[in-house]
Amino acid sequence: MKAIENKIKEIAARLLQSGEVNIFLAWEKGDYEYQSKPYFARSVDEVDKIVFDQYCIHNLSNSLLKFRDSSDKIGLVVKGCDSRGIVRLLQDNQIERSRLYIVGVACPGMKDPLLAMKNNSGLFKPETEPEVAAKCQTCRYPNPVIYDELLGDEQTPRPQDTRYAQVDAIEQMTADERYKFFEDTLSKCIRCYACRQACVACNCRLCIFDEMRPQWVGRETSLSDNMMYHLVRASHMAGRCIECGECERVCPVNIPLMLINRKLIKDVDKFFGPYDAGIKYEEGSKPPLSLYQENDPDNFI
Amino acid sequence: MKSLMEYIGIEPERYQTAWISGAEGIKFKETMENLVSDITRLGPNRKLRDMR
Amino acid sequence: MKILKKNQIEEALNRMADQAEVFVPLQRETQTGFYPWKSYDNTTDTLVLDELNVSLPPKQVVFPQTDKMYSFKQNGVEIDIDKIYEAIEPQVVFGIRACDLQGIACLDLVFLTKGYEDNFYKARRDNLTIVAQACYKPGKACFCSSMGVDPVHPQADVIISDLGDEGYAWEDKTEKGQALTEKIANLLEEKEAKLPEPQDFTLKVEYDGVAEKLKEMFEHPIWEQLSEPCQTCGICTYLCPTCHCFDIQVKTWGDEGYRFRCYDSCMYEEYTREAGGGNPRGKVSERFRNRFLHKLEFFQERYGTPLCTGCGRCIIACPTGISIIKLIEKVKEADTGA
Amino acid sequence: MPNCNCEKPLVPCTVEVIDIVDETPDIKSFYVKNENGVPFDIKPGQCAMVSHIPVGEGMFSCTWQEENEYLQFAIKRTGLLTDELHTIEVGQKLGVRGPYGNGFPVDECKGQDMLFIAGGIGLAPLRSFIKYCFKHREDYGKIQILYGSRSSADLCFKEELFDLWPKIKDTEVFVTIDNAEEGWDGHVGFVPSYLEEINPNPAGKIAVTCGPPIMIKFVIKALEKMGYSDEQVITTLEMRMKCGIGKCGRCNIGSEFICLDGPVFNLAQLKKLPPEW
Repeated sequence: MKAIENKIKEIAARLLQSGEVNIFLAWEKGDYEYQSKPYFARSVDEVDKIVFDQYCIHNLSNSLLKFRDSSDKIGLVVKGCDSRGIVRLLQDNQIERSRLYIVGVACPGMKDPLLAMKNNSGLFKPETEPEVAAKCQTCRYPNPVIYDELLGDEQTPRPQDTRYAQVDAIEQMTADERYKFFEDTLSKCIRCYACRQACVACNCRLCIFDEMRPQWVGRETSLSDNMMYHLVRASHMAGRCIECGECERVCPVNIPLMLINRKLIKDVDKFFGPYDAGIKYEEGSKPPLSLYQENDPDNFI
Repeated sequence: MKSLMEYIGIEPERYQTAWISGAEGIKFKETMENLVSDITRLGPNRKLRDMR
Repeated sequence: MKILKKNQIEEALNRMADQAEVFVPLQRETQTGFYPWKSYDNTTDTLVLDELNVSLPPKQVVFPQTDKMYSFKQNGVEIDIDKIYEAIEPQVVFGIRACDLQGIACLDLVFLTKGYEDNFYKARRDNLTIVAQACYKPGKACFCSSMGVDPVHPQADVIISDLGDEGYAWEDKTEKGQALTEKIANLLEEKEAKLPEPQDFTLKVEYDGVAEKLKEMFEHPIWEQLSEPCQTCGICTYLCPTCHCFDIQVKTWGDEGYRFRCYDSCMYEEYTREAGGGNPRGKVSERFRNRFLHKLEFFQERYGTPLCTGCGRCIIACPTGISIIKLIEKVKEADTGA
Repeated sequence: MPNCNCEKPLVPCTVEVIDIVDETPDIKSFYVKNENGVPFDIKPGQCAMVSHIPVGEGMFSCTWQEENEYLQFAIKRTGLLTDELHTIEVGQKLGVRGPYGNGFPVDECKGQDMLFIAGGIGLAPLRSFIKYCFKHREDYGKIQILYGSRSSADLCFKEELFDLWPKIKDTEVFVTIDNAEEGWDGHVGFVPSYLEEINPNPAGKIAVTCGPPIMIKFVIKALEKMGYSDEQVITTLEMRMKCGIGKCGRCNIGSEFICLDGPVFNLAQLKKLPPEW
């Protein structure tokens, strides 16, 4: 990883020096050895702080949204999942490809700094830290799908047998059991909207939940408003979620959000598929739910 | 949508869509009658309600 | 010194819960927070008095996230406010730490001073008894001592101190505390005991002079820089024991409804957006700046204390690793041209 | 005087709408009262939270209080609440709570000449002060009123502007609209530039201004250029508010809350605050 880090620094310095980009998005070390954090380098002398280690889990494609109204040229480092985020943004017309210089890194799987922070915080009973973060355990695209330069050795996708295991388990329950499960899970939500903010597919300029005329979803932390929030958000993700798992990772109350997203991924794949969101960018291509075809199945609606 | 509602434990019959043209009066009638009978069979919805 | 044996804790809580809602620190499945003792379920919950603190702050005991204020009924053009919800049931918060208690002290300043007393807050506050646990072992993200909080001498009705196998030392400090002592009197043993030695903090920062310096830094480039990774989610504000910004909203069905207030977050774009479309804090850096200035400068100016108690929750939970300690250090280093 | 808000400051008392007057195509005046006449005593420049209870609440500057009779609010249609308010009819019950804020320094201004500069709906708060001056005409010197809006249709309180106020002793009224239009023979141009044309002498004068933020900024610049001191310039600010009592957080500028410590500030006070207004 150190070799990749050095290579990233080299590229960043080269791009910033030549003026090919004016911002380079990568990571720097946080306050603890188990914490890395997004870092925006703007000049060659800032490049030194860049790191690339096993805690660089954040999806930097989300940070591109901060620049959608600027004319900055941006270099950034993406792992496999993050690169799908870029395809998402390109497909959604949020940023122009020509403004990006994409450094792809074939990703061996990351560790979650938030879990490490929590384990060391004294605010939770420590959990055993898995070899790779939860979100990486069923990774299918460790290798970037879009890049200008590729670093690292090609990685093999992880086994998929457990990808839908939890979704399947829930589908096996009775309607009342399922409702009880989601009632328990979603009543924990504190409506901090971290899941939305961490999501690259949540790129609407005016989010439906911030819309006040009319107010579509109430702001109470009551079960009905919470459920409404999560169901509406999930529906907006259908066919668009790139499975980077950031929403679930950042949730401060540990709501298994990917359980809902994966269900929709599974359905979209079944009804419209085979389909994987954000694996290939073709100009003008749209996710399946943004298109109408006569043979579209009715039961998804 | 239907599938998602089912997933979180709402009976799928509570949400139905049908494509009915303005000229298809009979189909509209049948659809509505079926819907009403489905809902009557299910009884009042206790899920997703406000806690007042 | 009065001692409460550890195996008597549950009995003590049961007795307190007899006439009051008692909030205790629990790990409930994967989450930790203050939950009503009545809702304790040993299949999912563990009492975590022996842990450092819990993730969700206890501010909801006096200031719930969603707080119904009053209900109304309409009849044509007539409207009738028919019920005002004031919580007058006694409550006990058990095992709160000094940082979070300071959080409640900050909320007291906001809700009970400067011209208006908030009746909804006051009702809960007047009926609250606080049992605080002295903190002898600071955690990795703790820095309350830097923010002027004494972790072993919280200003509570009762202070308990963990003496290990001996049990908890129980010291009542106020009348409300004595009332609680009476309730569990026969569970307490009188015994000689020595309180533990407080351990040193690993995280420290010099806050002195920061508020003054920030006055000169409103337009400093530091805000743009430090806010870059910020995703403007509300985690830091919702987990903060002092953040108290709220929104007032209404829920209506048919001819009736109620108005409630709920937590709001200064990190949201919607927070200061005006009906006409303008927004004085539309940019991320402006909102980020306002949050930290409010904590470290504005509140200090207005109420004489910072709006940060050093609990460390925001440092732990920030998805992008933003740290208020780092920020204070950066402010101190910053060149203001003065 | 009844004051409904001392005990439960966030709970409104109900009032009845006794009259609604169209001021412009998107501004209406609402006259409200309860069985005591007014629910509370409100000073010029102070605000009240007006709520259409099932819809929402909004902070509005009181346009005029006729003692023991009614409160008047001139409200522009801009958002969810104001849209609803514009559909109600006389007889509707609304909620009000207040009074909030400091209000204009009506006593400190006594003996001075007054210059009022308003744009658009910004005349609504100033009108309470203007009318107060007229009511206590002997206490104030010369009164000049400069008012502008986008078009002639958007001018509020036309009867007062054109018929009533100019007839009052020692009073001048200047009106301008942003763009020329047919049938308008008055002044055309933005308020700040008209102000510079009029060039009112600062001696013994207090200038009070309210309008869109951008107008306020340019008016202040113009006044400074003309030699007005920071103490001679007063403005009333606006920000989104929810509680009105300095608790909910959003209307702060620095450590001051507009709802509680404002909305009225003089320029000397404003300059001590972060430049966020």
